[in-house]
Amino acid sequence: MDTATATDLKTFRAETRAWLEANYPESLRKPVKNQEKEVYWGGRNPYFHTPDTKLWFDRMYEKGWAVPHWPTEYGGGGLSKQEQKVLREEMARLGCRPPIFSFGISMLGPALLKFGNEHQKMKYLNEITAGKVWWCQGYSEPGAGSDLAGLQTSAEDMGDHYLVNGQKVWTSYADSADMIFCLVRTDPEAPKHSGISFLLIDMEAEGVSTRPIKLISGKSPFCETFFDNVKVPKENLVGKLNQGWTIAKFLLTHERSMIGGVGDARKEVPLSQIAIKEVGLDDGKLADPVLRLKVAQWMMDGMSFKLAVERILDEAKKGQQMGAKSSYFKYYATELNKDKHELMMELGGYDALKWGEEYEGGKLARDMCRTKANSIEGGTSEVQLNIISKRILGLPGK
Amino acid sequence: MDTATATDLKTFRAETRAWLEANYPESLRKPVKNQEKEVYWGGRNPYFHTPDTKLWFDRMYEKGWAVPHWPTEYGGGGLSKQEQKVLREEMARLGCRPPIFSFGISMLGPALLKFGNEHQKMKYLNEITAGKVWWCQGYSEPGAGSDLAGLQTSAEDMGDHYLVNGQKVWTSYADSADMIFCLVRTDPEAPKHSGISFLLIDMEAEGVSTRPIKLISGKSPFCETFFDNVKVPKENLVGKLNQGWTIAKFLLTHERSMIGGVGDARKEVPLSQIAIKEVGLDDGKLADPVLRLKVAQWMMDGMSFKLAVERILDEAKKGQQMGAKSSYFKYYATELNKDKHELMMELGGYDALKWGEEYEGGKLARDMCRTKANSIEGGTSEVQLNIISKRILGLPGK
Amino acid sequence: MALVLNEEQQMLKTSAKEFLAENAPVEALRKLRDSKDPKGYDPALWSQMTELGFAGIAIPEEYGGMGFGYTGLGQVLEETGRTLTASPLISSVLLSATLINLAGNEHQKAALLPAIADGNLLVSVANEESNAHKPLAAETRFRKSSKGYSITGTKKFVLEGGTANKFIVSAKKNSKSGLTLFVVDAGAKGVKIDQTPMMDSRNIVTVTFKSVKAAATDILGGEGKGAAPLEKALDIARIGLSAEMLGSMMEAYDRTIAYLKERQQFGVPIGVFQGLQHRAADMYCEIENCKSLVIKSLQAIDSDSKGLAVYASMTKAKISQELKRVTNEAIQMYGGIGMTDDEEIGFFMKRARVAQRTFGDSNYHLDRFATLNGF
Amino acid sequence: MALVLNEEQQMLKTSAKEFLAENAPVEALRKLRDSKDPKGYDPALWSQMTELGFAGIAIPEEYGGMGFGYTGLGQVLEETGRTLTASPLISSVLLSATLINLAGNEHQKAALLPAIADGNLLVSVANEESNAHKPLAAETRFRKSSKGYSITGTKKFVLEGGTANKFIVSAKKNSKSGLTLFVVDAGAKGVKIDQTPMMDSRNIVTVTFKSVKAAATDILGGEGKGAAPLEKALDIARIGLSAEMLGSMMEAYDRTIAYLKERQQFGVPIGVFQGLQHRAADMYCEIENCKSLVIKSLQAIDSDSKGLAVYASMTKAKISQELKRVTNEAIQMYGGIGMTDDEEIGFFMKRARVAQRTFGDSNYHLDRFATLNGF
Repeated sequence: MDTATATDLKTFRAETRAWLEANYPESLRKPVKNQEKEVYWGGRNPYFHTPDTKLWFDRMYEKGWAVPHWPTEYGGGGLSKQEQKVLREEMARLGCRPPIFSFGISMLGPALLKFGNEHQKMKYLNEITAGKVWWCQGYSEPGAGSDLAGLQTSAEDMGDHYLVNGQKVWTSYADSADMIFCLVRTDPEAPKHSGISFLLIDMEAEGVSTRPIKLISGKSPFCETFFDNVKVPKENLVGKLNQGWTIAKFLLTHERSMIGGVGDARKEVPLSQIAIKEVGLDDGKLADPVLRLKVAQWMMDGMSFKLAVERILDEAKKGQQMGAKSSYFKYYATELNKDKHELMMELGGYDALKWGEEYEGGKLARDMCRTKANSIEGGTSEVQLNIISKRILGLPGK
Repeated sequence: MDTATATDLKTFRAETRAWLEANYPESLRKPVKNQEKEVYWGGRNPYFHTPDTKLWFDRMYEKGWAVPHWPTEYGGGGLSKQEQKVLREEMARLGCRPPIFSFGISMLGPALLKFGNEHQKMKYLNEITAGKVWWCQGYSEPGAGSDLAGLQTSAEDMGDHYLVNGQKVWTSYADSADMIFCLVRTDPEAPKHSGISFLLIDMEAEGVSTRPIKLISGKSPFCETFFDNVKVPKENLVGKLNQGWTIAKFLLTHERSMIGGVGDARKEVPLSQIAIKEVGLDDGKLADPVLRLKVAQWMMDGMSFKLAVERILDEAKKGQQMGAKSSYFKYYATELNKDKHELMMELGGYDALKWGEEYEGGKLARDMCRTKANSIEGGTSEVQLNIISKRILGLPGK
Repeated sequence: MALVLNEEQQMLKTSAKEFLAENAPVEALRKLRDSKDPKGYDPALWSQMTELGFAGIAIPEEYGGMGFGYTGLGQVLEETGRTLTASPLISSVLLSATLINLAGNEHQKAALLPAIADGNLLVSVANEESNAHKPLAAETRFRKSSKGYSITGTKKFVLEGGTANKFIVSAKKNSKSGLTLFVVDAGAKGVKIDQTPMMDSRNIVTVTFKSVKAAATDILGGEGKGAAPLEKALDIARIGLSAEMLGSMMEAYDRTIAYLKERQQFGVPIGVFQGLQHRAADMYCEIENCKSLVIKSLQAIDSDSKGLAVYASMTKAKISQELKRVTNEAIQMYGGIGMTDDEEIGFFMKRARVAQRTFGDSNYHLDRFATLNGF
Repeated sequence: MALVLNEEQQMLKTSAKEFLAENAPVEALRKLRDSKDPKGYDPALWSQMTELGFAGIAIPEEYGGMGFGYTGLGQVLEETGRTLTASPLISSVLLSATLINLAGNEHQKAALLPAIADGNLLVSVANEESNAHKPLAAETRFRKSSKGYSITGTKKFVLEGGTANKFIVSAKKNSKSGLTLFVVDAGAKGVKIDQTPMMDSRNIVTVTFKSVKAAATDILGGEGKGAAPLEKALDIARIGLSAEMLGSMMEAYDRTIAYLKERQQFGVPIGVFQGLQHRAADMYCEIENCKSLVIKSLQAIDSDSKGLAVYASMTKAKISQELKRVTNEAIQMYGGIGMTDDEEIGFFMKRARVAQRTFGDSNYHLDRFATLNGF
């Protein structure tokens, strides 16, 4: 239980509401069309879609609300959980856009807060909250997919610096990012999980280059990132040497529940409505009897999963451990989402087969293709099933 | 190609037809109600359902047609493949019952023909064709299910005999059989596949006892069979010492295509007819829209499998190897059969839940329960999938 | 409402679990079956259960019950699913008492509910007539005269019908009129009961009513007005039965996982095989989904949700699908041992098949779910 | 008839396989796509294919074809499925020539079929109008006057419509009359073509007919008599397209199995994992089933079987289901690499989605299969 009393919270809510009303720019009070363009991503070469986008970020940053849940010494808002909830609710009430979208906040921050030294926290977290640096993530490598710990990118200790060589893949927005947080091999002799470290690398350093990856759905934010004799200061090591796997596992569990997309389904138009619109009714029943049952089954599966997430979160509030259940969320949510997009294609008929413009989103066929990665990225469905088998069911390994 | 000319075959057909017409007893020219009771099973204490059952067996045996495809020196008919086919067709034409049903013919015979010595062939095959001995099979053990080679029943070399100790399970009709063909461990030190031998044991020998097994479907022909210091003559070893695994594999492949029940579906009433009768039509469509699609899907799956068996047999005639395809037949046929019985339960409504009398067959619920073993006996579905993976697809093992 | 049990419900669940594990393990069902007792349940056990108040959990306090609601009753049912305990809970308490409470007048409720709550009165709904679930399609007819009513027709699949003291019979005046519900004594003249063994060894019968007399005071909810309360009571019963099925599903699953860890093949426990692991893990996910459906739907009854019918159909459909799958996978994973009558796992499959079909199977409810959602 | 190819068919298959592997590998489709050529196929390749006689395989010898029948054509289609070769084979040869042969009079057949067989004339059937497959639901209307016919309406999903020289347009006189098929020049006044890119990079268009003139001699099969030959031609096309899809399925599968042997993870090829093995083995079984459906159905065309419609629906339904599954599993098993455009496996999924839907998807044909079987 947080310590804030109900009265305090009430006051906080009133103040927050008034402040947002006064400070959220009028011009942003409409739906976002292109998330990637219209939201501020931060960075050394900042891009603001409109002057009001900048104004909104600046006001929120000043207030400490760019990252309301981080401590104030790192530029955060220092809000309690209950206050964070109030802020979220009040922002949602007014339809406020996030002031900034940043992997620094969602992915690097938690690692630094837990494993970084004070210098690193002061420097990097403050940069992130101020929107000054765009971070990207360098975990995967071409040879190592699910076998993340099989990574080969090496960081050799050269006395005063590390010399990094190797290649990363699936680095989102590496071509826009200023810095990358990486897993690198620092001890090639050790068992594979033990020789890995967590390193921060400047993308402008000599020897770093990137190449965008085109997906089956079209252009993508993903890149390959190459390190060719890149010198990295030793102070850029996070945590202890060869402790990288612990940090990575911590972040992966964190990421998994995000990719699971838990809760996203709530706002959506029911599939039955789409079905009725696209296929039509015949004597009160969907005109395609097979699709009718597929849609009904999907809705039942989807609703039961939504309720399961709700229940498990309720249980967590009462103190029960979530544990490896994030693997269940990740697995089931991504499989549901793939099925949904296949169904949307079936409902969409001939028109759904049109290939539309690249990079716009919202086109059925491209979206369907893109969803195929849901069950691959952030740990494949097979890996999630393995985790459930071992960590939840306690089935024996080899 | 067999050597018989078309003219020879035509003559053979005419003679066969005439002989069957003259010799197949009138009283047997009606459908079998209870296969187990009405067909002759052979044995030291023979049971014939009616005098004509005996007459029919005696005539066929005399003609060499109790086992038409075995060599004449072993009491068989020595017929060519083409002649066998003619005989089958002519028997089917008249609705002739098999003169005898015997695991000796279907299971032990092929092993003896391939691996037995001349003495064994002369003695045992002639006994089988004459219907004098009822054989049962002793492979499985309680501890070793899919891991057949993990068997523990031991046969110790005592100089002039083997001393057998252990327990077999799933020995069909062991309580009626005269002899059992067994896999036993003759070298406990050898790697597990290498220390197994194929042994023939008299069920009347001292120390052999049986206990019937009740299944979830009710009574069953299965037994547990116990060997407690049973003395077995050394001449009862088939093949070489410790060669038992080779013989077992040979027989298992043989058995697999039989359990697959290939071709059985042809005579059956289409599931759609049963569905219409049980559930009824509503505006030309099955009144239950979900069952309608399940039945349609099952029929499509079933017909496509039936055609696949037909095609693969046609290809085999043209010289293509069947190889491990028997695992595909076994896997798919048994899964189809289980699904079919589940569907029959769904079609059968409340009445299908009645538990009827034991051991009669034909009761929906009991039959459904019994089909659950289809994908376990004769190598589980999982084992078949492993075989397909390794032997057909060439996927690597551990 | 948070999808968790409150303390009262949690206590009820715990006490039911302990009581049933002690007094009614699966072995008890085997004994009952092997004794071929046509009652299909153990009266001594039933009286212990009623002493613990199980029969009155969802019956309002004013009518002698505990007034704990259906979420509470669901916990007891779930535990009876784990032990496969046969009892009149489903027929008399879950369905009949609910129907009486929904449709009965003050006098009827006062007369019947306390007796059900203390376990002495067993009531069973005699409604189904065809071979499939068609809850409102009664062909049973009644005639009305100055002397009262006379009911004629045949009812199938009457749960615990062989031991019921009273039936709630649905009948129509003619093919166009609404459904009327009569409370009739099982011993009344013209009532004939035919029992055949069922695969779950319970007592489910066919009841023939031949010119059975009833008075106006025996009508529940008014002449021609039985359909609405019956449908609602059925929805509640679908959810309650789903709770029982959930218990069976979890128990069959838990036993299977334990078996995977214990059974050795090829020198290792079979649970190491990824082919089995992935199937087990996928079932784990669906069971989590099913748990949520059940608690949400139980709460929907207690909060008198407008979405009750949708919840009922969704829950009964999905639980039926998954229970079928889990019990089938259980036998496959147990292998030959699972096929033997000596092993208890088969009892779960047999009970599952009957429960799947009771109050509508997954086919029925998938179709109904679509219809209720307007497509 | 034995479910195996005769020597002639086997030779045709082998020569198609060799030719396509050499001249039209999947890489050729990538180039075609990246060039954004609206034709959606390579005319130079097409002329090589027609030189080999591919366009005339199923056209009777009297009309300039090879008269090898549909089992032969199916072998070529299967091979084009393996290489994802885009060509007018499906639209002009499989569907249009078949329809002309079934419905045309002597004069029409003599005029059109030889030109299709030598590859110079491309004909496309313009029939679909709504967003789903409704083969007989034309809203396109024609008017008849002393000067001839005038056709107005809009046709969707016209295969290879952007490059067709002629269309076979279906139209009705009024909502109650039968379907009439007209052969119309693509360049005729009032014909307008709209092309949007499709996910398989092929050329599928919408064609608007605005008061397009036609003469009585342009009618195929008589006024109001188009439905029967159209349905039969569609059934044949469903089977022929299924042969193409089978080729794609086998190729995607073979590549996936090869990848499972090659790709290393955790120090072993991923093909050792039983979770993947069992899925791969189960797909193997279904592919064997699909192969049999295709050859049986092709033979059913050539033997003029009465069961043609049932075979067509069963084959198209099941092939569509399994192709979807195999292409999805392929990408999942390839993992991240399968998601990249650099890897060819994604092309199979994209072509699959279009082919699945062409001439009716699995939903349509599962329903039709039940209907054709009387339930």
